[in-house]
Amino acid sequence: MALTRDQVAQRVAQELQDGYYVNLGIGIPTLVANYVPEGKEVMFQSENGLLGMGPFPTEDEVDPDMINAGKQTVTAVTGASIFSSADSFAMIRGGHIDLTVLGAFEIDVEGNIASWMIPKKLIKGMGGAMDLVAGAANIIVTLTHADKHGKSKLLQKCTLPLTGVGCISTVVTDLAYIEIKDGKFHLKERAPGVSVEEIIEKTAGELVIEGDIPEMKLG
Amino acid sequence: MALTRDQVAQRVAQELQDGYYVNLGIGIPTLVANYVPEGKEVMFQSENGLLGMGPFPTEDEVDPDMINAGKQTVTAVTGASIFSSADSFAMIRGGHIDLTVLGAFEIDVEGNIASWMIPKKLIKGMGGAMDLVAGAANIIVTLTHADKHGKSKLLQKCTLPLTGVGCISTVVTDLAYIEIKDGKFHLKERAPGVSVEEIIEKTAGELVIEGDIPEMKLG
Amino acid sequence: MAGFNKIVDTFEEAMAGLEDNMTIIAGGFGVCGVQAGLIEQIKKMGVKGLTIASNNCGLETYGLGILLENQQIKKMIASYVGENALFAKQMLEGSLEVELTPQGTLAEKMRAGGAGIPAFYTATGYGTAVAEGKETKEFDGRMYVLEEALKGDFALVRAWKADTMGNLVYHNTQRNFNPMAATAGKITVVEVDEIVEPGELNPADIHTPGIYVNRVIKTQHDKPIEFRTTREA
Amino acid sequence: MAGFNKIVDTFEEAMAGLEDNMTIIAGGFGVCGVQAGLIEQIKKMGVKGLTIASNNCGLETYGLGILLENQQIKKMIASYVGENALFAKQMLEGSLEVELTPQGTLAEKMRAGGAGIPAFYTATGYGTAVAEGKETKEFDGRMYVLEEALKGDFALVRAWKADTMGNLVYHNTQRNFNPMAATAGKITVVEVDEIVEPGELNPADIHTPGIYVNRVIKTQHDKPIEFRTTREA
Repeated sequence: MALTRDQVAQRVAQELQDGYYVNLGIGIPTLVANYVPEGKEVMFQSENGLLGMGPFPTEDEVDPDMINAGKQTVTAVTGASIFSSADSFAMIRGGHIDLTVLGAFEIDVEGNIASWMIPKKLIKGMGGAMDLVAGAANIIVTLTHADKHGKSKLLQKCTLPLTGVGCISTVVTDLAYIEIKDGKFHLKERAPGVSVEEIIEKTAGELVIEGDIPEMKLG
Repeated sequence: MALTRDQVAQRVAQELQDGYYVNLGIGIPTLVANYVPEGKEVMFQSENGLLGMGPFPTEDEVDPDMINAGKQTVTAVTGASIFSSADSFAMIRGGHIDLTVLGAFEIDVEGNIASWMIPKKLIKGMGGAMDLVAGAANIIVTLTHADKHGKSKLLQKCTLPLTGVGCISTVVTDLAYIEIKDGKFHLKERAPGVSVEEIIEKTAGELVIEGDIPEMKLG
Repeated sequence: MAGFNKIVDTFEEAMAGLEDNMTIIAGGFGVCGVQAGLIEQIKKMGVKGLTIASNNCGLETYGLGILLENQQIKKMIASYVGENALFAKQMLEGSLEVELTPQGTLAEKMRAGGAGIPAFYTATGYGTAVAEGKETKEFDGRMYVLEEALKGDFALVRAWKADTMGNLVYHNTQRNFNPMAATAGKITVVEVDEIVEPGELNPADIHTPGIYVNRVIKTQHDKPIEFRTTREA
Repeated sequence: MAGFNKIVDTFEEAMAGLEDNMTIIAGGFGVCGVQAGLIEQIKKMGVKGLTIASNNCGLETYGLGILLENQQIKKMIASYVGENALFAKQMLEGSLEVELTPQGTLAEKMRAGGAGIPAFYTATGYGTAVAEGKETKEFDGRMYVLEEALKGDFALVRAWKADTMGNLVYHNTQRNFNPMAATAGKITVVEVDEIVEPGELNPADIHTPGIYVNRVIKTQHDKPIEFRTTREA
């Protein structure tokens, strides 16, 4: 069975380590905050200028001046700090974020990522995505392995305009946990009940399979 | 009569305008703070990271963490702000200081300044001088017109290692107020009792004298 | 105005001197930290041909978006402009030029403009459409793109408190692009919730020193919320 | 150490991992904002061949100057080194390499190192000895010099208060180069007057966010004064 969005988030959350500073993109990445492993403390960074993002506010706590990068009202946790967007992206560009999780349209075997623009559709802009993929040493990309017509999003070469080049090394899809190195995808884990054959079939880029591929362990 | 150090400072202080943010170098420039014209407010910037430098502290007020760029204990005036040296030099480099006053060893007709290094003497470093001359739109250099052997410091071409190129347009010496433009010195005022001839004699670089040269008006 | 008093009493005074074809650097992220009053004044003045650098372009009824109606904006430099149908229309028609710039690069370009740094290298955007036509250079085995500074004839800033000398503090994430915008304008105009006396703000906690600020005006606007998300109490 | 607790109890722990030939970025201006205890620990450890970037090199008996006695410093990157006779001696003998860097350029090089900016252009030093061998480029009719970022294996920071998560505030002009140094070290170690609980520092007034800080230790040192200048009460 393909993973649900929440299960993808759950698998990504297993990569969180105690004391990590983490930036989560919108969509599935946001859900990762709900699955921080017991006994581990992490702090979330919001690139508009907040380190230590907390949960949504209660009605009484709502403050129009306290929002996250998705422009939602949020709170700050104890020990949070607030700063300018220049300082925030200095933090990101300088590689100080331990883990960045974000979505994508396409990924390829060179670690290239396309996530911001679909030609002929309306162009809205890249926001902070190009900065995040260029700055982070440790990035996990989440996306569905293939689109609803079965067309793979894990390609030999991205077809859409790129967000960054050679910057992605870990991908978690609804079917698999995959690492990228030496210009190839490497299958490391498969979703429970999903066969290696299905993953091969839905992966357009070169995929290396070494030995037995274990099933993911989820909560 | 050649001006005293205090009289040089007094003449420079006449250039202060209401609402000016000013950076004063060490030596004669520091004395300018004592001659702010009546009814004019100015704020002094200290490049280590203080805007709104006040007078020296009383014994009770002395704080090792409140010093100026000369490493002297100082105070902060009401409305002061304190920031990092990067922010301080962003302010300087970005041209936000209205007036910078600093000393020099030599000045030449191209507006070049040499102020930080005398070969064969011990090299101590340029501190913030190169940043200040590169950043300020409006700089006044103070120096004695000639050394004690009568050798001019206002040259056709600086002989000492430069602090900055083409950045000086106003010079106040113990003998004269001089502007630099079109590759020449232009005599604008002379110290009370000092003859144009003496200034000509002590100026090695090309000096333009147009019409009558008035005496400086001092307090 | 005498000495360091930066307070002005009317929005007319606040934006005096703004002319056709000028460049404006504006703080704000979404509808947070936006200079609603100053922008309404710009609409009232009717100046045209503006180039505006700001992370977003507001909504159709709030912030920079209201300048679209009479086509006052010639060119927009932004990282994300997805909130506004009129914007999309003018962009597609070709009457509005758009220079999409990554958010962090945009913030740094504004800082550079204020800090006398004409250009800097960044890895952001290397190998993408953003790097087209720009110089690149290798440092330590990695490729970087040369990005140039942004400066404006005017800078628009939204802050929480200003003292009369123009020292500013921002409220929470209202800060966003405002401190960099403040440094990058020939004339920097600030719209604030509250004006206090000099000495009321702690010198070490001032976010923008008054040296960057030319005019301060008290706002008359409430703060909107784009996505009001809450949890049970 | 669990979660975000950055506090260490001994100077040995604070400087653990420092090895011969490493690079250190240190805050401080004169004797203000200097990491006296961390530097004494480096002297005790006896590591050699250090490259140190700091605005000054301390006095013979205080700050980085105490590392000269046993020739622990191989290279110094500074803007002003006039306070120290032993420094002059080692420089003239050729046992100490010195790279003089303008003060503002040095501050910006440290900031750039922390901010992922490998290099930037500045007008500072153009046409002087500082620009020799460096790339230059014209922007808008003026010439600029390309300056590269500085990064360290360790960064030494002096602050006033830290919370246990490493959020810092500086006291008055103690701040100087410390915030930039904090961002530029692989391991950033902070010596503070006072340790407080998370939440005691106002989030909007934190000068250095804890993300930059690896270790915090309470100081045992008084603060010296280089030039004690006073006026009559």
